[in-house]
Amino acid sequence: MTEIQLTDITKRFEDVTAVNGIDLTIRDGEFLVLVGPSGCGKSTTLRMLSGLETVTDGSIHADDRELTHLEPRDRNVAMVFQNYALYPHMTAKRNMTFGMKSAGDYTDEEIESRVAEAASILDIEDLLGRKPKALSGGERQRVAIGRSLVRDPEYLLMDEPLSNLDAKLRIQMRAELSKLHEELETTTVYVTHDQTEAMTLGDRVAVMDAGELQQVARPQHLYDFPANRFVAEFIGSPAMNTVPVEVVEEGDAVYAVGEDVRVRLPETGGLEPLVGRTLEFGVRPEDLSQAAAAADNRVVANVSVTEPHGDRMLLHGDVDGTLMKFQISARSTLSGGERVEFGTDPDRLHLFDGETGEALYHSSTPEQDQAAETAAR
Amino acid sequence: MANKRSRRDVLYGAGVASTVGLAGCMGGDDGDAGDGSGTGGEDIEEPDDDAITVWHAMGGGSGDLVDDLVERFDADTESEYQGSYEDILNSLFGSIEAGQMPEVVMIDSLHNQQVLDTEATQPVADIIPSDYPVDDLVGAVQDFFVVDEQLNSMPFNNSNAIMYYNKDVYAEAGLDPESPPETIHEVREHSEAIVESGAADYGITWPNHVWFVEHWYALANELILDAENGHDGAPTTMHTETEFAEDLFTWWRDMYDDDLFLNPGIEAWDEARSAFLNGNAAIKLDSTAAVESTLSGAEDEGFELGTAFYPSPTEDRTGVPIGGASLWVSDEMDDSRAEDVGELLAHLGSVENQIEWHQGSGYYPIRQEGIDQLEDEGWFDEQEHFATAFDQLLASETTPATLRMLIGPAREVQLTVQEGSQDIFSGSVGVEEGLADMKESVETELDRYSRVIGA
Amino acid sequence: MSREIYDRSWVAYLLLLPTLVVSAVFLYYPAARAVELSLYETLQFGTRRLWTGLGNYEFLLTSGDYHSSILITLGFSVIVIIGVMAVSLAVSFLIYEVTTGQASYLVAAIWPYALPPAVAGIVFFYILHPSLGVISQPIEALFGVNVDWFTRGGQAFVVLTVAVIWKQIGYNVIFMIAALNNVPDALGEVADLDGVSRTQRLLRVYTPLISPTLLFLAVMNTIYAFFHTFAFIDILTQGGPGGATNIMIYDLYRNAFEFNNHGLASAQSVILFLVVGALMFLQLKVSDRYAHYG
Amino acid sequence: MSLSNPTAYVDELTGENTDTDKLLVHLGLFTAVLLMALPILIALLVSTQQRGVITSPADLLPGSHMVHNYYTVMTDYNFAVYMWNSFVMSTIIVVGKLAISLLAALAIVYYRFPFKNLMFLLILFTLMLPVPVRFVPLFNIVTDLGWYNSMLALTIPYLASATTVFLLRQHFLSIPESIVETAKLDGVGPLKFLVYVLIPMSKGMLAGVSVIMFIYAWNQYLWPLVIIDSQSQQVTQVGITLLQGDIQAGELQWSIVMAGAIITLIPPLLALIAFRKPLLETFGVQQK
Repeated sequence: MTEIQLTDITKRFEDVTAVNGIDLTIRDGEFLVLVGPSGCGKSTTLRMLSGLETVTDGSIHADDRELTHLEPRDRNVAMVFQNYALYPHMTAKRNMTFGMKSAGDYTDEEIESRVAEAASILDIEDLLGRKPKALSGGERQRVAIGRSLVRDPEYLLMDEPLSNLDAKLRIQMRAELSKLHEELETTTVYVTHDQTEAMTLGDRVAVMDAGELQQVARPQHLYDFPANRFVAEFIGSPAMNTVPVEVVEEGDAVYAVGEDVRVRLPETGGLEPLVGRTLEFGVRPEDLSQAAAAADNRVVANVSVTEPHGDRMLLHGDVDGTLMKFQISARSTLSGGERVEFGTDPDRLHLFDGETGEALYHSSTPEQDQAAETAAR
Repeated sequence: MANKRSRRDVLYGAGVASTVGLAGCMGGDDGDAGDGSGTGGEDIEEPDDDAITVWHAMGGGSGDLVDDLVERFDADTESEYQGSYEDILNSLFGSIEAGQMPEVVMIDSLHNQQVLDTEATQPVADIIPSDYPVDDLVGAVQDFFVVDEQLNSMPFNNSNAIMYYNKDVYAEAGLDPESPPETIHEVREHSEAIVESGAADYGITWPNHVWFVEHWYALANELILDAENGHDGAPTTMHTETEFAEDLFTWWRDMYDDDLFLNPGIEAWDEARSAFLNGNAAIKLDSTAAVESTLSGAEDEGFELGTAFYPSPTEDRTGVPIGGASLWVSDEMDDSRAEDVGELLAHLGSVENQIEWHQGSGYYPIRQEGIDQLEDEGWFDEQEHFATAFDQLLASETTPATLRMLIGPAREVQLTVQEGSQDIFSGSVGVEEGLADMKESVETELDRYSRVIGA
Repeated sequence: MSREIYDRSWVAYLLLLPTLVVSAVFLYYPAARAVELSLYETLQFGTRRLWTGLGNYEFLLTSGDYHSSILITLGFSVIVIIGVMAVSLAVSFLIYEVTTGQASYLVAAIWPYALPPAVAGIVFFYILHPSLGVISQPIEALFGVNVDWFTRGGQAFVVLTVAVIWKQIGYNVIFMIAALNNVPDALGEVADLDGVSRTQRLLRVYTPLISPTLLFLAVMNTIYAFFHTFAFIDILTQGGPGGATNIMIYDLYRNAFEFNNHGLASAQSVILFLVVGALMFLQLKVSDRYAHYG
Repeated sequence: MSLSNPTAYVDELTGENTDTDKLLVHLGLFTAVLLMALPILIALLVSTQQRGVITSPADLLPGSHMVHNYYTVMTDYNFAVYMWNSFVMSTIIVVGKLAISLLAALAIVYYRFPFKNLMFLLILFTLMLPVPVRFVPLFNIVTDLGWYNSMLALTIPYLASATTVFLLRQHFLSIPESIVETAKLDGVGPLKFLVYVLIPMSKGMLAGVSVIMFIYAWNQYLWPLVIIDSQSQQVTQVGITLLQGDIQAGELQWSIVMAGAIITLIPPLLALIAFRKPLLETFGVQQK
């Protein structure tokens, strides 16, 4: 069981900095998801962990052992690739054992028993004699995972392993991966660009953008207390709305005010310095409702489009020249051109610095355990 | 295993010889006879370092016979067909370069100068047994191969060109089958009669080969090159700007223009032969070495064959060119090996073997004694066509013009003459212009050769 | 590149060693020696030589025969390339279009690729011999010409070109079929739905789509026309008549092996090498366009 | 599979494809392939006759001497020996080329080393040095090595192959990166990677390349002509011209020459037909 420590990891390709000074600890037995848009450096980080990519600066430790410049084979790591990377000419079993035989540290009996064990965990005993061509996408995925398991790696890396599966299978495999990890408790780093996958799978989620780590936290914490506007907009679907407002103190209350916006901000202790500034006011579509509309909790939208989703309806409306999304009742009769007032959930309001994107204010405080997790930056 | 099979091949090859035709190698004197050579019944053996290796350019039945003659001398000899005379020359250069020159190599007389210039050979006079009667070589042969009173290379296969004609076509055309043309002008007259009568499509055919041009020059006692065709130093001038040359090539061009001459192509021996045998052409000019195959071919096709002297461009006949291929020996041999090789050459040049060689191939024997013996036996009376070549040879006078060219750039000269002729008779250039072109490129080559070899 | 999973340089060089050694000993060194040889006038396989500096080049560049040889080579190449590609494209497209018997047609169209040039030459020589050829008479009857390519340069050129094109069709068809198979079916189907005629479909849809292959083939066919046709010429026309088929490679071959003039032949090979160099440059340029996936 | 069989097409045409357009396509194609096959069909017919001197198409009938002609060519004219030599030569060239090109392509694709692009260019550049360009010095080197007249001379100089290295490289580059990285993660050594991963994953490609190389080697003519002077070592391409020479020397037996031509054509033709599918794939790869 292993804890991985990344210290100031940097990767430069000629003139491009792909990963810029990341510090990150992956806890023993943890399932950590690295998420971010394409090109954010998440895959590069994973590949540095595997040893497939060299590290330009910084160091990687597994427990007390330094891995930074070790060859992959000396790291005792396993990796599952997006396209499974199964050898097409080998049977499932041979695929699982080929690497072990290369490593040469195992006796034949050990190999047999490990394969049997992995196959039983993954429920692929019947598929061992088949070649990849004769396997379905999901089955190939299992074999690929099986291959990584038989070597009993110190840590396991997964590079978008579900993205080649169709939507239904992906959801099923997601659940199975969670279950598998609960059983094995292998330290796992999982890369995806899909925030839903990140939220559902990760013990913790690390959000990356432009080669830098934006925030590392439990999924709910990320959702509720995004460290910056990037995280706020990246996590959650549809994305969080942001609209420029003036922070105004009126009487003993502080308001976010725009032409179409007037929302009272609950005092959490950090508002005072923000008064008088123009900031980005953030609120998620699901935290807006017509019912909550009131004089000091009011966002007025000029409806442009409505999008029925079956269980709900998404309304696109113009607020102070910014397009915002609102989640409304599925059977609403609102239509384009109407002017509608919404109110917000006062516990779910955020303010971000317009320039840096940094979160300056959340309308509720994190609970104790969340408080422990400060933004990694 | 190769040995076992090869023995059978030799035997089988002898059998095939009658169907394939014994005259495996036509135009023995000329530069391209070896083109018509092959591998039938060839004795294939793994290379054996101890064996005396003989390379020759005789294909078909003649090749088998050479192999047989060589092997009869000693089992430890290796006789191998090497392709045409040009192939053998290239192979010789290659083997000298590789330090693996065979002991004995058959070289066309046209290439003698180039072999001399390799400086890798020695005069056979130095190694043949002292009792070998060089004096008994046929006079014309002596004239050519004895240089500075010593025999440079061992003459072996010698032939000249004669005229073959189809007596049936002659009769059909209303010509006298027993009066073949004697001059090229008569050739034209006869050809006209034949074509007009419809007895054959064409009057005459022969391969476009320099050897035939050499025959005409020799018969007219005209030198092709100065310095006595190269026998008196390196030549520098080609004699094509003469009235004789212009007349000859004008005749040739007109024969072609008037559809009297069937053009089989450059060095196209087989096409000429098959055109003659098929009855497309009534007359062909060809080597004496083709007697046997032409005769059997005529029998197959069911017509009566006639042979006669080569038609002359002039009323007076001086002689036919003398040359032929000879055997050259390496100078990289120790004394005992050289002695063996000398004895092998004497064996090949013995009366008995030369008679056999003549009867099997159509080349004439190089030994006067052999000719006498054949005459005594009445061979020439029985074999009128074999006699034609002899009579023609014996009727020849040796002059500088009848000795074949002895020049370094032989192949260039050969091709230049052949291609130049074609340009002329195909009408792409006038006769005068074509001959001037020929002269210019031959002289350039002569000059280059002297310059480089002298360096 | 992340495929570079090994990084012991000496092992890499060890793996490359056989190829590099063979290339150096049998390709580069002889080529360099050929350049050296081109500075001499030679006889006897180049064993007798006389320094001439650039004399051989000067001779070639001022030789009318060599100029006409270059022109003939260019004309010959252009005709061969266009001819072989037009025929092959038509045949390939028809094979691509048919549904029944496709496999048999394919085999029937690509087999000349396996044909040894010597065999091709001999067979053509035999069937088209002016006076003795099997199909000479039908051709004379059909087209009213007198088949006589032994003396008529134009005819010799035509016979040679036809033989050379014939042998190369198989090679082109293989490439073209492979390329056509790579074209997504939907593109052809769309054109089909739009009612585009077959000829139009070939010219407007498929030809542009497989143009990288066509470009590549144009280069390969040029190399073929320049280098790999000398067996045909040797057997059929020996460069004649009157130099009508004396393309550069045959002229070189003849100087080397008929005339024993290896110095001059070497100079010719250097010139040819420069020509091929230009062609290879073109090929690399061309392949760059579609080799970037790797 | 053999050359098109006319009756088969008629059946196909009268079957479901009644539409005239399809008929025309088949007609055009059939004419085209027939014209292409014609010279060899004539050669085949002639090879069955006694002498094969044919000047009109009316005489083009199958003869009764097929067995005799082919037997004669194989025995009397040494084609059995030539064919065997050609076969050995081609096999050595194919296997040797594949072996050393696999190693070279392995280095070029999977190794990081200095001057890599230069090395690759050096290999590719050899395409510009065909035999005629370097003939004479090549001859000198080979004879200096003492290989004159030997199988070594026929094969070793051909082993370096820019085409093979290039094709293998292209193919290796098309193998998914992740598979390669899996091997690296597992610590699979280069030779094991080559033998257990690359070669099995390149089977079709190797078959295709082998056919190309086999045909190329089999059709070599000029070099054997010059470097081999012993008939026991000679190859069939030179054999066919020797045969032609021999036939020209004797009475015309074109039927024997055509039998030799057909025999010489058979091995590369069989290779092509048997491996046409991998060949198509191989050529497909080259285009990418």
